[in-house]
Parts: sequence; C-alpha cells; structure tokens
Amino acid sequence: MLINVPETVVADALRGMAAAHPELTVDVEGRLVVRRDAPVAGQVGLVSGGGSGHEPLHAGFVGPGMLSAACAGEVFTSPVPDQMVRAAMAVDSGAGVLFVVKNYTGDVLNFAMAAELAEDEGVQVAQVLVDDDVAVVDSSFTAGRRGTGATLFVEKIAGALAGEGAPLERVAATARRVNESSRSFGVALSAVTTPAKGSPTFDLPPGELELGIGIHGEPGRERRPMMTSGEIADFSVNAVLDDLRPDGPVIALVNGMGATPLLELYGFNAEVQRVLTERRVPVARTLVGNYVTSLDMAGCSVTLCQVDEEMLRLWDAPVRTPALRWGR
Amino acid sequence: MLINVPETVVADALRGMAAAHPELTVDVEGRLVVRRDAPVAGQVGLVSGGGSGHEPLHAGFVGPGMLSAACAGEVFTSPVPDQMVRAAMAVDSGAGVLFVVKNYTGDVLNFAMAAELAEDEGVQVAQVLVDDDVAVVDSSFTAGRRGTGATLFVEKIAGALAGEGAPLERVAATARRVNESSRSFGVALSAVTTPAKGSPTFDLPPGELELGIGIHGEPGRERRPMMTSGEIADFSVNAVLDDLRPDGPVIALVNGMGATPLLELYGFNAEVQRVLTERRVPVARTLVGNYVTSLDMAGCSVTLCQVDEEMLRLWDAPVRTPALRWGR
Amino acid sequence: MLDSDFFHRWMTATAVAVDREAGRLTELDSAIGDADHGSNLRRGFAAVTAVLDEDTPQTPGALLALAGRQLIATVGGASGPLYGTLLRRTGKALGDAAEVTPGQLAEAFGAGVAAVGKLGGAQAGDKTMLDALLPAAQALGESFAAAREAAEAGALATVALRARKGRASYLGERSIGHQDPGATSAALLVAALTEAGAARGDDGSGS
Amino acid sequence: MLDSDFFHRWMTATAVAVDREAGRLTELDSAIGDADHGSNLRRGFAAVTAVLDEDTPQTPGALLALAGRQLIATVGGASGPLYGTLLRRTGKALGDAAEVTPGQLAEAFGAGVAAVGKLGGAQAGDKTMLDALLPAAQALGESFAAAREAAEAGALATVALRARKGRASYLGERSIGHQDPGATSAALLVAALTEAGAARGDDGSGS
Ligand SMILES: Nc1ncnc2c1ncn2[C@@H]1O[C@H](COP(=O)(O)OP(=O)(O)O)[C@@H](O)[C@H]1O
Ligand SMILES: Nc1ncnc2c1ncn2[C@@H]1O[C@H](COP(=O)(O)OP(=O)(O)O)[C@@H](O)[C@H]1O
Ligand SMILES: [Mg+2]
Ligand SMILES: [Mg+2]
Ligand SMILES: [Mg+2]
Ligand SMILES: [Mg+2]
Repeated sequence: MLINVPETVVADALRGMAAAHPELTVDVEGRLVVRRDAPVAGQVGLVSGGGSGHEPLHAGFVGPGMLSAACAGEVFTSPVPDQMVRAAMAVDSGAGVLFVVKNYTGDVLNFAMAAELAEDEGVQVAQVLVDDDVAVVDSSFTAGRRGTGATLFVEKIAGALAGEGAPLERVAATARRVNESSRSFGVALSAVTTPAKGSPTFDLPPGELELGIGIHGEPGRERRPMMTSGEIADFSVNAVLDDLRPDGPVIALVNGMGATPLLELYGFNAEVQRVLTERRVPVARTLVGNYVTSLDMAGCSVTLCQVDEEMLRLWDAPVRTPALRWGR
Repeated sequence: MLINVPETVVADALRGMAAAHPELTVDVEGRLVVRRDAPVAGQVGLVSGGGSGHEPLHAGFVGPGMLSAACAGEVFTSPVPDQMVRAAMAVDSGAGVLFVVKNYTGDVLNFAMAAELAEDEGVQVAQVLVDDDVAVVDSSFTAGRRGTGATLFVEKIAGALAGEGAPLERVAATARRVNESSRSFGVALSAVTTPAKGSPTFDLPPGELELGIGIHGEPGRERRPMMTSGEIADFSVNAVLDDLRPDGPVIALVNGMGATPLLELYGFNAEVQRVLTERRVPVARTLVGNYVTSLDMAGCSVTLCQVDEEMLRLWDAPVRTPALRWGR
Repeated sequence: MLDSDFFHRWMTATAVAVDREAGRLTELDSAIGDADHGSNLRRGFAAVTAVLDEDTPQTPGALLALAGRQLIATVGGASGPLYGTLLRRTGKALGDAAEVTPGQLAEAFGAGVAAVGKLGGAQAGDKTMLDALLPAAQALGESFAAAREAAEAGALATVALRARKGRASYLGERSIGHQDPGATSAALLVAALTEAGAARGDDGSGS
Repeated sequence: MLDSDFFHRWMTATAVAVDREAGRLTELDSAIGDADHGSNLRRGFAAVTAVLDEDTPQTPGALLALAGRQLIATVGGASGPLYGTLLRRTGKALGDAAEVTPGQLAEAFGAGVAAVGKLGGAQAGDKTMLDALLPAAQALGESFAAAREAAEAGALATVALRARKGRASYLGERSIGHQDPGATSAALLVAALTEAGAARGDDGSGS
C-alpha cells in the first residue's frame, strides 16, 4: 500500500486534496470538505459522507451542481455526528440541509444523531436514504439494501436541483425519487486490502469471482468460477432489470471498484449496452469510470436509474467537482 | 480480468467508448477515436496513440482543447502506420498535423513510417517525441528515455495552442518545449497482468517495490523493501528535481498506475507537496489521478513540468475530453 | 459500593483489552463485515481513557455519560453510536449518586442495553453485540464473574447464528459459522468489570 | 531453385512455429520487455498466411514484399516495422525473377538484415533480433541448416548480453541473464527455411 501508517491515511488524503483543489475548503482536522463559496444564499445545502475508501465518492463530488460538503470517516467507517453537524452548519444558508445517507447501520445511526443535533442548532434537516443494491434481499432478515452506485445519481440530480434554488422538500423528494428509480449490482474479481488489516479481507483465488458484493470488501452472496465480461454483464444487468423493471429510458453507471483498468471497464460497458439493447431498454446517458470504489478491489458494478425528463435535465445540468465535471 | 478473450480486448473497449461518448467518432474496426467535428478549419490537428493499457491516455484525451485523434494499438503494442495515416487525414484541415509520439522503439518506427505515408498523401506532418522518464539513463546504451506522464502535459498544452489557431511550427515547438521542461519517475507496488499473458509480468512479493518502472509492466531499475508514502515521495521527487533543476513554478502530475486507490494517491500527493516545499519549488497547479496507467499495476508516478506564463495559460485553457475537462 | 474510580478502572481495563484484542476483532469483522471493528474500538476507548485521565467526572453517572459521548464522537460506524448509547444511557440511569451498588449498576446496565436494542432495532439471536449484552445484563445481578461468563457464552453462541442486522446480514447463509465481532468486544467490556472490581476485591456480588 | 511456392511454404512454416512458440516468446518478453512479442508475431504471421493463401504473388520478390507490408500493417510494436522491413527489403532485393537460387536468397536476406540494422539503429551485441539475423545471413550462403544453427546460437548468446536497444535496455544490468525474445523469434523464422526446403528436398546449399 502507498501509505505512511494506517492511522493517518484519511488525514494524509485530505491534506493531498487540499493541495490539489484550492477551489475547495478542506478541514483536515475536522475531516470535512466544503464548497469554498458555502453557504450559497437561497440554496439548500447538500451534505453527504461515509467511510473513506470509496473515492472519489464523496469528497470528489463537492462543488457547484453537486454536494455542498462531504464528511470523511475512517476507512469503511461512518463519520461521527460532530462532523455532520459542522458540515450542516457550514453550508446552511437558511434554506435547510439535505443529508444524503447510504443505507448502512453506521451511517444511518450517526446521521440520525447528527440530524437531531443540527436541528437543535437551528438547521432544518431532511434526509434521503440510498439503498439501491439488489444483491441484498430487503427483508426483516437483513439491514436492508446497501447504498452503492445510486449515491452518485442522487448527489448529482439533487445537487442540480438545489443549485436552481428549489426548496428543501422538493430537493428531498426528488432525491428520494432518484433512489427509488435506481438499482445496482456489483461483482468482485479480487478482495480488498484495508490499511488497518494489511491483508485481503477474504481469499479469492484468481479463477473465481464473487457475485453481489458491496463496497466494503465484504464477500458477496455467491462465489463462482470466473466468468467472461459478457457473462458478468448478463448476470448483473439482468439482476438490476428484474428488480427495477424500467418502462422508459435509463442512465447507466458502469462503475469500476477501484483497481479495474479503464480498458476493461469500457469493454464491460460494451457488454452492458448489448444486454440493455437485447432487453429493449433505451439508454439516455452512460457514465463509465471508477466512481464508487472499494479501495483496491478489482471488479465492477452496474447502476441503472430510470429517468423522466426533469431528472435527465438535472443530470445534464452543469457540474464542477473534482471527479465529475461537465456543462458550460 | 474483466474481459471476454484477449484477442478482442481493444475492440471491446472501443465499442464501449463509442456507447459512452457520442461526442466522439469511434472507428472500432480502424482502431481510431476522432473528434466529431474534425477537421476543424484553420486548426492544426493533434494525433497521438500508442499501445492500449494506458487509459485514459490517449483516447480519453480526445476533444476540444486537446487531441484531435488517437490511435489504439494492441495492449502495450504500438499502433500500425495505417491507423496513424488515416487519423492524420481525418483531422487535417490543411493546417497540418502534429504527431505526439512517446519514445519507444515501436512507436517511433511506426509513427515515422506513417509520417512518410501521410506526407505522400499531401498532409504536412511534424512530430514531437516525448521522453521524460528519468529512471532511464539517456545514453547510447539505451533506447533513450521513455515517454510517460509528460505526454499528458504535451497533449494538453499543445492542444490548447492548436485550438487557438497557431501554425504547425509553433504548435510543434511548444510541444517540444513542454517535453524538455518535464521529467517523470515511477514506482510499482505490484506487477501487471496483461490479457495475453494472463499472469503477472514479474514476481513482486507484497513487502517489496520496484523503483524506476515504466508503463508497460516491465520491471524497474531496482527492487527495494517496501517504503512509506513519504519515502517514495522523497525518492521520486528528488529523482525528478535533480534532473529537471527547475528555477520557476511547476505543474505537478501525481499519477496512479491504474490500481492505486485515490485515497492513497491523494495521501501521496500530500507527501509530494511536502518534498516540493522543502526543495523550495513553487507549485502552480496539481493534477491527481489515474491518467497514464499500466493496466492493473498498483503504484504511482510523479511528473513535473516547469512552466512559463504561456504554458500555464495554455494549461488553464478550457478542455473537453472524456478524462480531462475544465474551463467554460 | 462502586465509586467513580471503579468506573474509571472499568474503562481503562476495557481499553487495554480492546487494544490487545484489536487484531482479532478486525479479523472477525473481516470474515463477515468490513475489517474495522478492532481499529474502531481501539480508537474509541483510547479517546475515552484520554479524556477520563485528563478530567475525571466525580460521579459514576457523569463518568459513563462522558465515556459514551466520547465513543459517539470518535468511533463512527455502527459500533460507535451503539456502544456510546450503551454507556451514556447506563450513566444516565445511575443518576448523580457519588457511589452506586452493584445492583444499581445491574439495573442501569439493563437500561443501557435496552437502549441499544431500541436504537439498532436488533433482538436476541440477530447475531449482534446484543447476544452478549442481553445475557450479561441478566447475570450482572448475580456477580461480575457471572456476567462475564454469560457474555462470553453469548458471544460464542453467535457462531451458529445467521445475521439479521448489521453488515453481516448481507451475507445471508454465509454469515453462519463466524463469531460476531461486536458480541466478542461486548464480552471484553463485560469481562473488564471483573478486573475493575478485583483491584479493590469487589466482585460485584453485593447489592 | 526456389520458386514462390517455396517462399509461401517458408511463411507458412514460420506462422506455425510462431503460433506454437507464442507462449514462450511472450514469456521471454515478460522478463525483459512488455509481454507481447508472442501475440504480436502470431497476429502478424497469421495475417501473412491469410493474405498469401488468398492470393499468392507469382514471384518470390513480390511474395516477400507483400508479407513484409502485411507485417507492418498488422503487428505494430518494434517487431512489426523491423520484421516487415526485413521481408520487404529481402523481397525487393530479389527483384522480379520467377525463381531464385539459394545464393541469391542469401544475398537478398543480407540486404534485408542490413535494412533492419539501419532502421532500428542496433548493432551486433545489442541484444536484439540482429544477434540471430546477422550470423544467419552470414551462414545462409552455406546452407539452410547452417543458417538455422547460426541463428539459434546467436539467440542463445543473447542471454549473456546487456541490452542496448529496445525495451530491454531500460533494465540496464538487469537485462543480463535473459534470452532476447526478438532473437528467439528470428531463429524460428530462419529455422522455417529448412522446413520449407525439406518439402522439396532443397537444403539451400546449391547456388
Ligand atoms: N443493528 C444493530 N444492533 C446491534 N448491534 C449491531 C447492529 N448492527 C451492527 N451491530 C454490531 O456492530 C458490530 C460491527 O461494528 P463495527 O465493525 O465497528 O461497525 P461497522 O459495521 O459499521 O463497520 C457487529 O459485529 C454487531 O455486533
Ligand atoms: N532497435 C532495434 N533493433 C533491432 N531489434 C529491435 C530493436 N528494438 C527492439 N528490437 C527487437 O524487438 C523485440 C521486441 O519485439 P516486440 O515485443 O514485438 O515489440 P515491443 O518491444 O514494441 O513490445 C526485441 O526482443 C528485440 O529483439
Ligand atoms: Mg465499518
Ligand atoms: Mg509492445
Ligand atoms: Mg466493521
Ligand atoms: Mg514486447
């Protein structure tokens, strides 16, 4: 690993972000990345965060048109309520703050505590829970579906709406609509090595893969002999479509888990598009890259979001963040 | 690996690029990626290319403000002259074409043949040879320094100048100046697995690293026990500075080799900035990310380019490509 | 009677145990979670002892409440709010007495554990820290040693369970056969009571 | 006399040998290069035989020139232009005779090898394909078998050399101890002459 010691990994990364991105305010001590121009008058603030190790999520999505602030936890560990409260107070212009929370017990509990504390400080807070991973059965037998790739869709689309000056209830409602319209499925070709553990979280021999993994180095639901890119696309896209059942165009995120070469990921995208064509799902936009990652995991995930005209317009709206940038 | 069969890896990736980037013209059969609006009247065309496996280099840098076209070779194999000739003819508006060639025997020979053939077709061709890697001693005992990270600087800055309508000689001269002002050094924490070979190109036990590696999975000049991020930054930045000896501000590219998590890379950037500060080198701009990669290699490289005011202005100029995007 | 020194010793003994067992906790979390439980709790209890060593609250209730707030402020993840709530609510239940009986502690601890159940929505048998905490709270009325044994037995018993809460639940059937990291650390917390008591010959059996 | 059939057989035999040895060539290239030499040449010679099988030029010169152009158009890398130039320039030197003597081939091959040296700027001892090609061109005046032996000996001798051209040169001292992939494939190309000749009992010793 390219690190000093496990204990300083997150602080080191934030120092490095500060040096590379003068357009952001980075509070290394407080583990916060904030838009330099926050709070923006008349705009709802968007705050997200979570364990580190998923970069560019979330700090790489801070900037005009997307997040107002991101809280960085330790590797794979939810941030603590203090961070979220400080973020909320830093970005609240009086229009309120939306917390974008990935559905993991830790994130849910810490953001819930933070919401209470922030309300005590006079900040109006709404929350959206992202839970898009169809590999997890959503029942009373689980902690519910994990929040993965759809987080990018929620942050981008809700961020664009907030940038237009929409009120908190509308931003929150749209964020929830994006989540409800999105599903993901992920596959690992290798395990993850966290700085704290220093060795792979599970044993995955070269000729095998894990289907239905999350973004925290946990094993998936099932292990199989290696599949081709085309077979993985069939399995993943079908898993998503069978749950989402879209009746209109989708945005596709073809996401690398961190150590998948872009060459392979683009090739995988070709197969994803083939399956979507076979299943007669029109694709309005496609984004390919390592966006919602799991440290050094090799693998990929597919997220589809069924969009209406407003969502597509907000997706296309200008965005200026370290990792996502387009328009004007 | 996330592939179908080794033989179709490059074609699959181009199909995937075509689907994700309607703003580019992708010729899958001909292995070409071209700006959709090429040729642009009055502008010099910028053509680059090389072996695949270094993505986003080069195809990810095609677009307004950077490359006009990129030729994709097989993995780690220079493209063939035909591709380069077709690229030159597709982007030549009559103002001529600049070939950006990384200094490898294969690229040099194939681009040289292509230049001759293109001139036969009536295209005026100039070439810039990128050779920035200080790990290779530039003497009659080697094939000369490898072209690595500086390629991004050359393509961005010369691309911006071409976009302003500068004539071929000026674009070529500036491209050469950028190369002469740039130096790189790279470190591998893991070897590369190419699709054709299917196993790592060399054995690198977890507790060791290779210093002075290129971008083709070749071993470096020296193997050492694992170093910290800070020690690697000391070694790399000093190697670059001792050769470059800048007396003014630099642009820094802190580059991941493909499988290095962004979290680690940003942390490494903090150490790179520390060394630059210690050595009193002012840093005008910093770019952090996986830009000039070597498939699934874990590791990093540092490229510094000493810039004058014109080069910095051209660096800051708007660019709209899949992998590099900023300004207006 | 248990004074604030006793509770200070409890937190210190827990910090020592967590530090010693951090590798094992992370290893367990790596099998069915995300490989951070050891470093999470090490960071948290180090922060707890740091703040207590600097400025020790004078009542057991205030001390545990401070320890809980410190866990919430430094751990993150699922275990931070849960362990933080456990100590905070136990402390709150102890009120502002300068000393408490083992029986009062047992009762307060029961309230703390109930708060954990309420916050996380887990029940006995869901393969969480509650599978160590609930039997421990039960046995704490008897003695520290009994509580320790109950917690350790509860933690061991999680091996056979299928997880229904937390990250391990994502694994479904594949979660069976592994010991729950949170139940394991909960047993360390409970075992530390014996150590804290031993320093003064207090075995927690009085009331 | 060697007619265009002979040269067609030469290319086919080379393609078969390269296909069979592709793994080994890539393995050698993996040690001191970039692990693609086997797949590069396999792709190239498959394309050569494909084009020759479809439409065989009627003179040795035209046939080799076409094979060379095909290599340049399909291989890429360093070996594409170099092997392409070798065959193209050998073909060019053979002129448009319908049949050539082994002596004429030896001379033309010498011209092809010289062109490779000029294009790549390498010399004997630089640890490249030239270390097999140069001695082979020398011995080709004698017989195919002599050329084959010379090429194989030359390829083996590259093990001890330090590379001064191509990717292996980046390794400096570390390139010593490994056989050069290009010299190894050059020996396959030269050995295929014997096979092409054997089909008609031609051992290349006539002039
Ligand atoms: N809903 C819950 N209720 C009670 N305990 C839980 C719950 N979810 C998780 N836990 C406990 O937390 C432990 C994991 O803690 P930790 O690894 O520190 O947090 P995270 O899961 O966020 O990485 C689990 O082993 C389990 O005992
Ligand atoms: N300048 C040169 N002159 C002659 N032969 C060379 C030269 N450079 C490289 N070679 C030969 O090319 C071989 C490598 O070919 P290949 O692996 O196909 O191309 P690349 O090096 O571009 O990957 C080397 O083993 C060497 O024999
Ligand atoms: Mg965690
Ligand atoms: Mg090559
Ligand atoms: Mg955990
Ligand atoms: Mg090679």
